[in-house]
Amino acid sequence: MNAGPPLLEVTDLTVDSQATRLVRGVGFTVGRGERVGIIGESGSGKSLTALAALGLLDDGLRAGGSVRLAGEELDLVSASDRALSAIRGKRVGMVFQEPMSALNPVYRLGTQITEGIRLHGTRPTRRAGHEAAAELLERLKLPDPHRAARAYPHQLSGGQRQRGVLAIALANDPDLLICDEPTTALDVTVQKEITDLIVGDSEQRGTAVLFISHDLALVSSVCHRVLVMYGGRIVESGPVHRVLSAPRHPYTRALLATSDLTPGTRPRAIPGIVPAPGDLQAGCGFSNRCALADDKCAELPPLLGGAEGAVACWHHEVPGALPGVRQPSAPQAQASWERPADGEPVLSARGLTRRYPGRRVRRLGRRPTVSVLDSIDLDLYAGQRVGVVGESGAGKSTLLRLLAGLDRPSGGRVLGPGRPGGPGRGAGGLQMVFQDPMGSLDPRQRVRDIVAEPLPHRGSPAARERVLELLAAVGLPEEAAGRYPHQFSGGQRQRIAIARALAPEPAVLLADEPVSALDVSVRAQVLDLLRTATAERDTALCVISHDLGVIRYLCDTVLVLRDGKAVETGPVESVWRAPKHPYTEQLLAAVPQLVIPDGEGSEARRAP
Amino acid sequence: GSGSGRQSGDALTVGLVAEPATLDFSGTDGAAIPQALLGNVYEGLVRVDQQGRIQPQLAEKYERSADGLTYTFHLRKNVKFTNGAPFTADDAVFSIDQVKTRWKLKVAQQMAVVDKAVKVNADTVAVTLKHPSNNWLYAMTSRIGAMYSRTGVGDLKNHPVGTGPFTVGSWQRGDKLILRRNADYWGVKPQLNQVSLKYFKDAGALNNAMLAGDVNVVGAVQAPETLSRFADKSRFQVIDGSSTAEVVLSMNNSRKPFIDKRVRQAVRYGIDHEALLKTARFGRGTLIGSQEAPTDPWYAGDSNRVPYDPAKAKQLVKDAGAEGTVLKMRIPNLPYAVSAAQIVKDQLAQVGLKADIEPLEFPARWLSEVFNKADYDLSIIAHSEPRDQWIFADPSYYFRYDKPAYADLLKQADAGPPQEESDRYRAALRMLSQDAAADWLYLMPNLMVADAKLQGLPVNQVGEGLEFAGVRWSGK
Amino acid sequence: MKSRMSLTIGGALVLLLLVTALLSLVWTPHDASHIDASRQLAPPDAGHPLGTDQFGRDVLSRLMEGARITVFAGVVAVGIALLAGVPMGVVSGMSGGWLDNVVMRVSDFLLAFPALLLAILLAAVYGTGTLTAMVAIGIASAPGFARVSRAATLRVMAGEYIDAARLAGRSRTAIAVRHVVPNILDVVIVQASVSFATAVLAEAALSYLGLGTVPPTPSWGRMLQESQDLLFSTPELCLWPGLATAAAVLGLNLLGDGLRDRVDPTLEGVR
Amino acid sequence: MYLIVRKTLTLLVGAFAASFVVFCCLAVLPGNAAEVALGTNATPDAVARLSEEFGTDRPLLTQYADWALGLLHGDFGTSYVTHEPIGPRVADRFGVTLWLVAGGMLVALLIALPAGVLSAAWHRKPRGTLLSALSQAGIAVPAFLAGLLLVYVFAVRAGALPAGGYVPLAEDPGEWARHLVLPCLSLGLVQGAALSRYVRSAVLSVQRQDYMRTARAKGARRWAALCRHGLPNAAVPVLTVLGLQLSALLVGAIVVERVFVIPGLGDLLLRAVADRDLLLIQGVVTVLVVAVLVVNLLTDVLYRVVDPRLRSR
Ligand SMILES: Nc1ncnc2c1ncn2[C@@H]1O[C@H](COP(=O)(O)OP(=O)(O)OP(=O)(O)O)[C@@H](O)[C@H]1O
Ligand SMILES: Nc1ncnc2c1ncn2[C@@H]1O[C@H](COP(=O)(O)OP(=O)(O)OP(=O)(O)O)[C@@H](O)[C@H]1O
Ligand SMILES: [Mg+2]
Ligand SMILES: [Mg+2]
Repeated sequence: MNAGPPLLEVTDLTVDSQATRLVRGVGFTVGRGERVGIIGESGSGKSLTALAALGLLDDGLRAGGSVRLAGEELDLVSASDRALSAIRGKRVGMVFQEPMSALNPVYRLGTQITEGIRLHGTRPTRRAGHEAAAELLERLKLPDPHRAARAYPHQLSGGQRQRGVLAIALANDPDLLICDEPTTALDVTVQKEITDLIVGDSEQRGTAVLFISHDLALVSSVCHRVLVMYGGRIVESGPVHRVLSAPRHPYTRALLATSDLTPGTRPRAIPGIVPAPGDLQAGCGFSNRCALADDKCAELPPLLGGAEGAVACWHHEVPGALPGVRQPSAPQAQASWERPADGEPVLSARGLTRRYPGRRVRRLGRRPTVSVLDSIDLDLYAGQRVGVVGESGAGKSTLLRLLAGLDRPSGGRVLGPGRPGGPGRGAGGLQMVFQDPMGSLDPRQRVRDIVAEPLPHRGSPAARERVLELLAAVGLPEEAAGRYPHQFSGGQRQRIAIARALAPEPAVLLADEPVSALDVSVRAQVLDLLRTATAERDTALCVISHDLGVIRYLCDTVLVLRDGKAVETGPVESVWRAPKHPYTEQLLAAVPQLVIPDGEGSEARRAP
Repeated sequence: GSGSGRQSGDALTVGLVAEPATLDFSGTDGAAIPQALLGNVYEGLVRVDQQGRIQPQLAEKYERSADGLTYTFHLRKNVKFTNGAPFTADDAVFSIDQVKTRWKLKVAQQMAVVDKAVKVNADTVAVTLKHPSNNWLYAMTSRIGAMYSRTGVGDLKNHPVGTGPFTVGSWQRGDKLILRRNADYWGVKPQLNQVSLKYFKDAGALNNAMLAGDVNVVGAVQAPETLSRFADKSRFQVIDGSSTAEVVLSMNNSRKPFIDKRVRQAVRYGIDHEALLKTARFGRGTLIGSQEAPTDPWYAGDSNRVPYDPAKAKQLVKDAGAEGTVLKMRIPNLPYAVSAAQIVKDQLAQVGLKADIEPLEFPARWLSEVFNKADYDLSIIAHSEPRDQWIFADPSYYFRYDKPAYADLLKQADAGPPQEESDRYRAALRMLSQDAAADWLYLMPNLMVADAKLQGLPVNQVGEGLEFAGVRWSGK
Repeated sequence: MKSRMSLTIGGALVLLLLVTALLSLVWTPHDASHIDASRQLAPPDAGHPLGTDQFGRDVLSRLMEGARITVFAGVVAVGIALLAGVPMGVVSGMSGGWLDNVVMRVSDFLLAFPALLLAILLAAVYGTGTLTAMVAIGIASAPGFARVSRAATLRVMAGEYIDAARLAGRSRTAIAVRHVVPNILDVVIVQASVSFATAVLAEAALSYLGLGTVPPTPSWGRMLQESQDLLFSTPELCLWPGLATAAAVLGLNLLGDGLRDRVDPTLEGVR
Repeated sequence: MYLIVRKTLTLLVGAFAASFVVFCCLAVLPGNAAEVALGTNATPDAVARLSEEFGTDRPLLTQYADWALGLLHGDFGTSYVTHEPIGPRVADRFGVTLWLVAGGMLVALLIALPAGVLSAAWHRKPRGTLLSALSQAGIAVPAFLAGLLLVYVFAVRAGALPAGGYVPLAEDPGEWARHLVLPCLSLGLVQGAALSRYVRSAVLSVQRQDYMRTARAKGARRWAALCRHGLPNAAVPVLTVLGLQLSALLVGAIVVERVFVIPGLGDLLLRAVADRDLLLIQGVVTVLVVAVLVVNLLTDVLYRVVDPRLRSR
């Protein structure tokens, strides 16, 4: 932003493990008060770049190149631990991804905040320290900051913890704040509060921010400038609006395309997967996934450019179609948007309630009960796709588990597959796709056994036949049947899980956050698959997602949950356009949108 | 502690391996109690000397009547119990009666021969026997002859009261028993004012304690192979005396195959006793051929031994049709028995007998199953009591050796004139040997290691007590 | 890299132990319990590469046969612990509620019960012997297995693939057999290798106390105990069984460590 | 409070259950106290008379009930064999073993903490590998062998310390300490080696935690972060192992008591079993079980001290 020497200057930064080079020569600057974002798929080297800048790499990794901070004599890459520790926390603060694990569970939040202050010279008394911590927390808009300062991390919610981590990072008013995926683990509403705080603080105090995220929309709403990383290199950089509105690198274009989940269109996924650092081919790392690639790409393209940013691609001037990305197909028929209400629902829940014993108020007293889910009614018709949204802890997963019969309701009942009076769990039954693609597959079983598990005659030739059929249907090669889950990428694993769920031709398919663990590029593939597979068989689908974009893309009906109660329900598009309940409004407002001032047809910065 | 262990003037620390369960040998069996107390705390009317001869002790002198039925003991005057009470004829009568009426142990049966003990006057006691017995007077040197105070038997298990040169100072169970000099002792006062008997569970630990100077005497060397550690003559002396502990390879005479004398003889011929003594005991010990010890007056030297003759043994086994018989060798889990058993097993295998070793928990399980129920074929244990040839005369004893002729011989030796006693015993023991009632592997040596400056330790273990009255530090 | 090294060294040592034990079944240089009074404590020579012991027995042959007892001891102890502990842990972890409570209290109780007392009692009732001693050790190590496999089962049960299996209509037994057991196996293997090592040491300790292997069977523990008195005059007699024990224990621990590290990446590295 | 009450109840039930199981086991033991006391001098008549005197001829349940009722009044009963009150005797011996175990634990911790932490901190360096190799080697040594070697070096060769025995603390504190050094060392060395493996893996896994990175991002130096943030968190798994190891330590103590001729609980137990002194065995076992359970309770309490997450449960 400002003229003058940059605050942080990274030149030719490399990170090596014993086996391979993980970061391959990264150079960029961050000016005073400037907010710079780094985006890229998982494994592209974003975190390592940030960690290397502060000398916080794991013992097994070595950094090369140079990192300079304005006003310091040292090169941070080669500086000693002692010298670096004077800078860390004082001039540079850092916020990490996981708010729970980033705080030490055995110390009170206040103690952890004051520790940051005490480590840099000032030795506040216990009381003064507590005051300082509380003040900081208040600045971060934490209600009842004194109580929060006295609390242990496990007594705080995710958002409160993340504010605590932010408070630690900001304790000494650093010049630079590095945030590595600071909000991925949080709810949309909380996410918005946190990013607002970061932006606000940066604006007020002139703190520079290096903001790492895989969420383009988020970066666009926070940063001035953005760096796109792929395979340990920066492939494109420039002002946010330029990069997002007129991406030059094929990879950037592809990323943008996959992030766009416009309802009624097919998503445009990047073919192939991010190669492991060791498998990266010479020259342009993206060339094997790039439609524009030719012989020239075997040579490493330099990162070149001017005021409007730089790009590392031999073909960045080729305009037009997105390389390597399928053309959007024609919007699907709107046939299933509305359902006749008079048909028989395949699954129906009435007055579904779930209570848990709460915390004892008095010793030896009776445990109170806490209602996690309160009288939910839900009908699911064949071919209908219902999305469930709500903030964390709203009871979404609980609802789904009750529908699936994995948990027993405290009140109300579910009629449908697998229940008395409903069809069994096999054909025409109920199946589920889970959030964690790895966790939902038994690591000790081969894919063929996994997929065959819900089939009635597991060992039979017919079942074997069916498995291959299903694998083909989800786009996996035949030889995948003999492999184990860990030999697949995240997206492929979720395909396996979907194949398993589809195996007995269920009448109802439930999905609990099926794409939240996946990269944007793969997310699109999986969503597409879910959508087509259920559409083909008229399967009823019920999906949970905290990502409203996903719900809007996938579903026709939406159910908004808050504190275990259904606050709003109706067709997706009408709820989207005209939310009736204030909570729904709030939820929608928090969804980050791509902010492209003069971009090609993006409708808004943020929903109003 | 080490302070008390190292030579400190008048104190002595003796390391032993078997700790008594109580201090009352009238109700509890085992060698450990008399070893600690007899001759030290308790004294009898008579005692046995290092050569195995009977000598007067609390009786100044005694007379045997011509018919051998009456013994008159003239008691020493001015003898006091450690509880202050004087030792009188009443105490002697009381002690003898107690054995007859109250003792539960089988050894007490040796007192059964007494018809009555009467006080003649304050210093004279007359004991009348039911029939003449040579053995009785000898038995009076053992624990059954110990003289108790009529007023000192309240807590025998923990507070023994006797007339001896020492008195029980303190007893830390599991650790040590401390004897203190009896200041009022009637005889020559011991030089030592304190003797600590320190009990070790583990022989190796005892040796280490000796080497480290924590004890002055290893009261019983368990593993002779360790003697090489005490080769330094300037620090240690090794005492290698004789004992009365016959290590008997017992055979169950009432069961096949040992009901057949030929098999029993085969065992005796088939065992190379010299090799056994060499490997199991590093050659320390005496080879014997019957239930006898060199300190017995009737000891017959090597004449009862049988030569090692595996061929003959094999033949005998074959003749008896006992080839390949599997024998239950149920031994106590004591180191010497375990060592010997391995050799016996190996040697018997070479003459066609297969022995399976089964170590039994000692004492409880061995006593219960082998000793009391005689459920065994072969066993190995040391019979340590002096002059215990009578055990073969009792058909219910675990040897189950039932030979009235032997019992008769013993009876005659006991009841006959004293001058014929030895000859008769010799004949009896010869019969025992020829009949192969058991096999005698060896006689335990009385093996001790002591500080080189110690003098007066008893060399032979003849009676039941380990006496310290005569022990001195040289140069004092 | 280091884990590969542990795995290689540990595997090699354990293999050596197994091969020696098997070989001793068909061949040893000499009869391991043959006593030869003329060769007492002979120094090593061509016929007896490690010399002879105080009974004139060949030390190498005894060492080889001892490997057999070591393997036997470990297998019995670990086998019992495994068969008792793992089902306890799995049932407990899968069922939760009062059953879990009862099973865990029983295991706590076993844990509090001194292993040695168990060994003494069993020895008193059934007679001393490797088998009884190892049964005692096995029973005593069962709670460890129960705890470890319960914890692992809880982790597995929290996994979504268990829910998937339930939705697939699998019975509880099928889930236990097909999903839970294979997935806790790694933890159990590590525990087993460590317990195996513990059992080898326990055999030695119990033999030292006279509660272990029955002579003349040459277990390493017994050899140590028998040569203890000669530790300072003929130290090599103690050295060989001592080294063998140490090598076996080391091998098993390394193998366990290696396996653990080996198993780790497939669980964690591939998320 | 509630926790302590509940745990104590479990503890009491556990102790009585244990003693009952032991009593039943003893019922099937061959041999009895009277037989042992009479030894080779037994006659069936004498055994019967002595059994009557001991009270061991009564039905087993009666004996147990008597004992249990006595225990409720804090009375451990009187030994059959020695006629001594059992309570003071067991307490006496327990004190000895307690010192031994506590000393052993101390040695183990003094070895395990630095060795485990350092080998974790240096786990990529040769020194770290060396340290863990040493600890592996340490585990592989049987405790009694370690004891024998220590005795040889320090007592026999150097004569600096006694080879065995025990002097009560009240009698002579200096001697007491001198007599405990070698036993505690041989107990602690082996346990320490084993413990250091657990410390190492706990510290290793703690090192990977995000809060360690947070601490360093605050400006804490590597070692400062490890000590202030790593160790308290590594304490929980280590505590668990410590609790579990206590059992091992008690067994180890019995062997060490044997090597060093220490009149401890193990020695008493062996003796009591050998004598078939039923009530004495009962007393020892009850004390051992209670000791282990109390340690479990203490670890539970310590967990809560160390980890605030567990406090609210
Ligand atoms: N300690 C390490 N040792 C070896 N390889 C590592 C290490 N840490 C990270 N890597 C590898 O380096 C590459 C880049 O990792 P990095 O954490 O920077 O990715 P990222 O862009 O932050 O991805 P994400 O979005 O998943 O956080 C990945 O392939 C990763 O597997
Ligand atoms: N076993 C349980 N015992 C007690 N409370 C529980 C239990 N399981 C869930 N809860 C509580 O129920 C509430 C709803 O949980 P649920 O998992 O359904 O939320 P969610 O909407 O899926 O949240 P997220 O988006 O974080 O997954 C939460 O407050 C949670 O703490
Ligand atoms: Mg990252
Ligand atoms: Mg959820």
